[in-house]
Amino acid sequence: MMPQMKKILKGNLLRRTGLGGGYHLLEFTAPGLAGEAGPGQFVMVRAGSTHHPLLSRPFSILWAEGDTLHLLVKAVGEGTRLLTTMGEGEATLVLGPLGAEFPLADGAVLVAGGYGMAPLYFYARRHRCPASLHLFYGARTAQHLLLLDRWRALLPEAHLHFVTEDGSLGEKGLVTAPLERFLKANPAAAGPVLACGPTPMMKASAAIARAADRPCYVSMDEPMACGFGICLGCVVPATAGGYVCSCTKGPVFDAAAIRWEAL
Amino acid sequence: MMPQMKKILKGNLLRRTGLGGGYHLLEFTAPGLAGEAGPGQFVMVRAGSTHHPLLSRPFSILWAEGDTLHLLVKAVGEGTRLLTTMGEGEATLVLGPLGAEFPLADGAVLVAGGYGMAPLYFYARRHRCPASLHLFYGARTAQHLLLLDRWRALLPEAHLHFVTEDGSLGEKGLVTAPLERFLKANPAAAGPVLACGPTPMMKASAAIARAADRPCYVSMDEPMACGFGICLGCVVPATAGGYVCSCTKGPVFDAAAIRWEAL
Amino acid sequence: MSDLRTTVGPLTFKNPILTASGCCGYGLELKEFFPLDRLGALVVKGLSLKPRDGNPPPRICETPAGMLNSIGLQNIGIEAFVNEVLPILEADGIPVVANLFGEEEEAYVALARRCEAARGICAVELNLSCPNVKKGGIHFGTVPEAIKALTAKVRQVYTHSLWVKLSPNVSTVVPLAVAAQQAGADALTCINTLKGMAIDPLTWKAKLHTTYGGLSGPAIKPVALRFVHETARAVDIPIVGCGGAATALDIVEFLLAGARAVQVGTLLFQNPALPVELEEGLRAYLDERGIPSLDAIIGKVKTHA
Amino acid sequence: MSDLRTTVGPLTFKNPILTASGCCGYGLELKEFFPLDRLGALVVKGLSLKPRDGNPPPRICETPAGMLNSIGLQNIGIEAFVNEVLPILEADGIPVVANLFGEEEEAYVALARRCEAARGICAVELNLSCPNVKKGGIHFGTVPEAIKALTAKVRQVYTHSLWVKLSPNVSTVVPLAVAAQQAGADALTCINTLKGMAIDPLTWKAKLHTTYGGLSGPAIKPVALRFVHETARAVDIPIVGCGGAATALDIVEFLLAGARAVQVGTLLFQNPALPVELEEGLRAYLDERGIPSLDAIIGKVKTHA
Ligand SMILES: Cc1cc2nc3c(=O)[nH]c(=O)nc-3n(C[C@H](O)[C@H](O)[C@H](O)COP(=O)(O)OP(=O)(O)OC[C@H]3O[C@@H](n4cnc5c(N)ncnc54)[C@H](O)[C@@H]3O)c2cc1C
Ligand SMILES: Cc1cc2nc3c(=O)[nH]c(=O)nc-3n(C[C@H](O)[C@H](O)[C@H](O)COP(=O)(O)OP(=O)(O)OC[C@H]3O[C@@H](n4cnc5c(N)ncnc54)[C@H](O)[C@@H]3O)c2cc1C
Ligand SMILES: Cc1cc2nc3c(=O)[nH]c(=O)nc-3n(C[C@H](O)[C@H](O)[C@H](O)COP(=O)(O)O)c2cc1C
Ligand SMILES: Cc1cc2nc3c(=O)[nH]c(=O)nc-3n(C[C@H](O)[C@H](O)[C@H](O)COP(=O)(O)O)c2cc1C
Ligand code: FES
Ligand code: FES
Repeated sequence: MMPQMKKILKGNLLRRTGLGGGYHLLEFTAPGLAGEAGPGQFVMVRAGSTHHPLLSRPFSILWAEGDTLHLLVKAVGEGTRLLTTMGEGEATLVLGPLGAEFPLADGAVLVAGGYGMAPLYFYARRHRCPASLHLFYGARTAQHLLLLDRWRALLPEAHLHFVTEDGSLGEKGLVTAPLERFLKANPAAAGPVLACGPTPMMKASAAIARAADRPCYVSMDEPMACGFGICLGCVVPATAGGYVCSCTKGPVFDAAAIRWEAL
Repeated sequence: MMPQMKKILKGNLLRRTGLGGGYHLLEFTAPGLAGEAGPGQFVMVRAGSTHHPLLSRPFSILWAEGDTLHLLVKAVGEGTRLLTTMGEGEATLVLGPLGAEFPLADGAVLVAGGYGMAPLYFYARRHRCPASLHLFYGARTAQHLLLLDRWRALLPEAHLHFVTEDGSLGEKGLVTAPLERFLKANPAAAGPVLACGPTPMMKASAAIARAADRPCYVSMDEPMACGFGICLGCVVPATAGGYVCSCTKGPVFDAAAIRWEAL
Repeated sequence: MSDLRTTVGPLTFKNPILTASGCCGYGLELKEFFPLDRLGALVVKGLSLKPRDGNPPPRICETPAGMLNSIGLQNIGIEAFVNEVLPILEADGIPVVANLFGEEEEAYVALARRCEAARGICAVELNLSCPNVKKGGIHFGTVPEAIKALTAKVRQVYTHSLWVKLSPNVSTVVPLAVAAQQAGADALTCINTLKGMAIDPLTWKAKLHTTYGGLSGPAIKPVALRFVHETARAVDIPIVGCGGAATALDIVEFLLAGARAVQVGTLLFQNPALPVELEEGLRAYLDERGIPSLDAIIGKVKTHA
Repeated sequence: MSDLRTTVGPLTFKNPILTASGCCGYGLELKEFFPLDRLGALVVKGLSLKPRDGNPPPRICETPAGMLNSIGLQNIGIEAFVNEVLPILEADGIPVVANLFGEEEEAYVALARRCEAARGICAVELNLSCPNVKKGGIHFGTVPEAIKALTAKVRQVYTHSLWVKLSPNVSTVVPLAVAAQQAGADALTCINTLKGMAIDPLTWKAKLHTTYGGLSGPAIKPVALRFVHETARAVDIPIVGCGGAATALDIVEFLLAGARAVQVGTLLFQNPALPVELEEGLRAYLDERGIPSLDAIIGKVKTHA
């Protein structure tokens, strides 16, 4: 009999839906785990069943309800290739929920890039008043902006700011430009900026938020070997000196706690 | 453009049928390859798609016709586990046909153990007069004696000698006992003994055939890294001295060419 | 039911499954996944006299069936460990092995002295071989005279079990193992990580900030087994195996090669409750075969020659 | 279209993809899978003065992302190679590198002299490091003085390209690399196999007849890259990389680390037409990025420090 004091589960793949652009929606049954999860938290998922790939992969929780865990997975390398070709009904190891959550606050400004949208969607779903939120969501092309219907069902259309690098949907360029304009145009509002996406995007968002005197929280995207604090591999340089683990102290950090210049 | 001078193919899994006892029937589309294959030859099949398992696995050809290659695969380790859980429609690398064939001869006496039955079934199917053949087929229990209907359709019932270790089908014991009785009872017949199965069984069959003055051919079961003669890993000690590769000079050998005492 | 107990010199462990240093923190995170007392012993993250920040990221990357790390021996320092962590571990009743490293002999001696005075440490393990830190001991681990001198000095101040952890980045291990034994080591741990490197072919960047790092995981298991087998035949003191163990059959493989206990490292990252599975798997292996105790396996590999 | 040509000292190869010794026979079997002249060069199975039977089976086993071998340097001998095989290879117009080994310096010298006289060999590669044969050169490969003496003696009788293949089973490679360069080597091949072992936990038998064997395949790639990077910075002669290369991106990784050519070994067993795929993949990589030639990549890894 194996004692289970924290959640390590055989997650069974319930459904796998291709979303285009290399993205997949994976739904796992993960009894017990799903119910405890909060927005910003992640799970470690084992890809394949042999010695290679060896380590589990971190994925933000997109949505969790009852016994079901929803992940948004982009196929980028071997691990995500194996995960996004798993057969429905297959089982794999799922560890979690892990890490720190985004602080729930009215009027928060969400900044999402790529799969960084996942924890922010969970945030909006869990929020007592999603209509108070704004979303700035950027991607390469329209094809890479995902689950827009679901977002439209949560936030007023005017609060949805889509940006694409090729201009195929919404504003053309990077998500930081409309974010900056928005914060400048709303100097009195106090909602925090919550960013998740590529590191340069989060770094820029943090600078913009600071300039606008808004609190800013970011979800760091560091390579992880364990996900629960024992390998010390996932560190980010800390303003307080030294390094902090992004799996246990993060992945969600107060942007002011990170020594961005050392990243 | 990749030139293909010998057969390396993306074999597509057409159908996978569990036979019980850990055995599976795998049918691949392998255009070109299947048509050229002869009984006793084998293919190297890649299991999985990552760095582990690394090497392809050798499997005797059970049957080949048109573009379809049939294998009988027993799940014993990681590679065969991955192969026998492959999804239908999935592709993998198949290399072959490789190695030497069993000599076609009337009145041959087939001795099969476990998955060693595969090349002998191919032999019987390709034979111009299967009714002249005798089969001695041994396994642990009745559950491990496979494709009996197919054998019954090929050989007269009286030529089928089934043996199980637990006596659950046919004679109880090892296949070598009835083989020895049969050869003694038919001293005038000259058909060769063709054996494929565990090494001790083949060694015993070779000794029994020699005592009965019958030619004997065996299909050796050595670990192989390449299957086509470049690693020198698959050798068996040769009566002529030194070692011979069982992938290129075998797997089917004249039993007299093998230095059994050094095995 | 089979007896899983093993002895490593004067110490008796309830089973041969240990954690590897640097792969289990100080046990506090693992405690949330399984009761620590299911372990034979806990070998904690390498400790130095002063706390250390470690190396800048990136510190880890995956490689075929393995991983590279260059954590840079980040740790809370011996004082914080003894004062804050050790009491918690002691309450769990779990044997603790303190992995120690320093930049000169005096540091090792001072660390060992502190461990001698502390309650709840059953052995110290000298890390002479960490390839991550420029002066983190690599010179101690490759020269027999250096191993001998260091081990002897620590031996003078430390009366409990003294383990020396060997590096695989050497030409021949036997003289190093013999040197450690002669200087009074109670056991040898084989092996630490292999020195390796990886490059991102898309960005052209070294995957580790320090360029070189330590290779661990199943990829190195054949090298680890070879070191265990070679040293077990060369010395009389017990060997603790380490390197790529992932399954109960891997534990059996290490025992057959001559290890009296086996540390599990990298695989804990994949599955933090693995030690419990290994213990149960090993018990089933022994029970099925009617093997009464580990001494019937340890060192019993059959070679062909 | 990018230029895939590379030079290794005085030699120019049409592309940097070479075979590794012992993993391609003498090219005759590979010829049935792809036209050999698609290779940069063919490095043939290690040759000795007399034919050798090699070791008894079992000679190979699989390990995590790798394999162990102890073939024991079975080969047809230099005379049969020169007289029977070389003419066939010459007709294919493929550069042939003869990998040589012996049990004493005189054997290497005699082999090199025979290669000097033969037509169609563009380089010899001295295997100083095969861990399989008890006296198969292991002592030459771990001591700088031994490497220096041997290389210098061969240098005296061999005027074409002289490559020295280094063993990874050493504490520090730099003195060994420098010794080979000083004695007149034209290039260094990094690396041969790592010494390892495996045990069948069900039968308790060593998986190799010789107990220890050589570890190869993707598992050792991080170690191979480290040796390439270390030696490329320590010597002025070119480095030929070898160890676990499996994909075109692996070739790029070796080039970035400093290799001017890359030998592919174990992966040929899985896919004998791999060299053609690697050449095409490398060409696509360069073309997509507008990289005109390999010199823009070789040694260009960006380190953090
Ligand atoms: C807290 C956290 C949450 C995440 N959430 C999601 C999510 O919701 N959906 C999702 O698709 N992905 C998410 N990721 C990223 C995901 O973990 C990686 O894409 C995955 O590990 C890649 O594995 P792989 O084997 O496919 O690629 P690999 O073969 O490991 O790598 C492929 C390429 O991606 C790069 N890479 C790998 N991991 C990272 C990383 N963490 N950051 C930047 N580059 C990397 C590699 O250097 C390489 O170039 C998250 C990561 C973290 C740390
Ligand atoms: C010429 C030839 C024809 C074959 N034909 C068939 C066939 O038609 N059907 C079939 O199911 N199998 C066949 N085999 C055996 C098959 O190749 C092995 O079962 C397979 O390679 C095991 O791979 P694995 O990864 O599942 O097991 P591994 O994890 O590699 O090994 C599992 C266990 O099996 C043992 N083992 C592995 N390979 C062999 C071997 N060749 N001989 C004995 N023990 C071995 C290992 O030592 C280990 O104990 C054939 C082998 C050869 C050489
Ligand atoms: C992330 C990481 C950190 C490590 N830190 C230490 C350490 O502090 N001290 C030490 O002696 N070994 C350290 N090691 C080496 C391990 O203890 C072990 O020797 C090695 O990883 C091989 O075992 P494994 O393959 O089971 O991981 C570390 C290994 C890893 C992967
Ligand atoms: C089966 C086998 C036989 C080998 N024989 C030789 C040899 O004769 N001479 C030699 O220098 N290296 C020999 N090697 C080592 C390879 O040339 C190469 O250095 C090593 O395998 C690492 O490369 P890889 O991982 O690409 O295989 C052999 C390797 C294998 C796997
Ligand atoms: S991922 Fe291991 S400590 Fe954070
Ligand atoms: S399997 Fe490689 S030579 Fe036979």
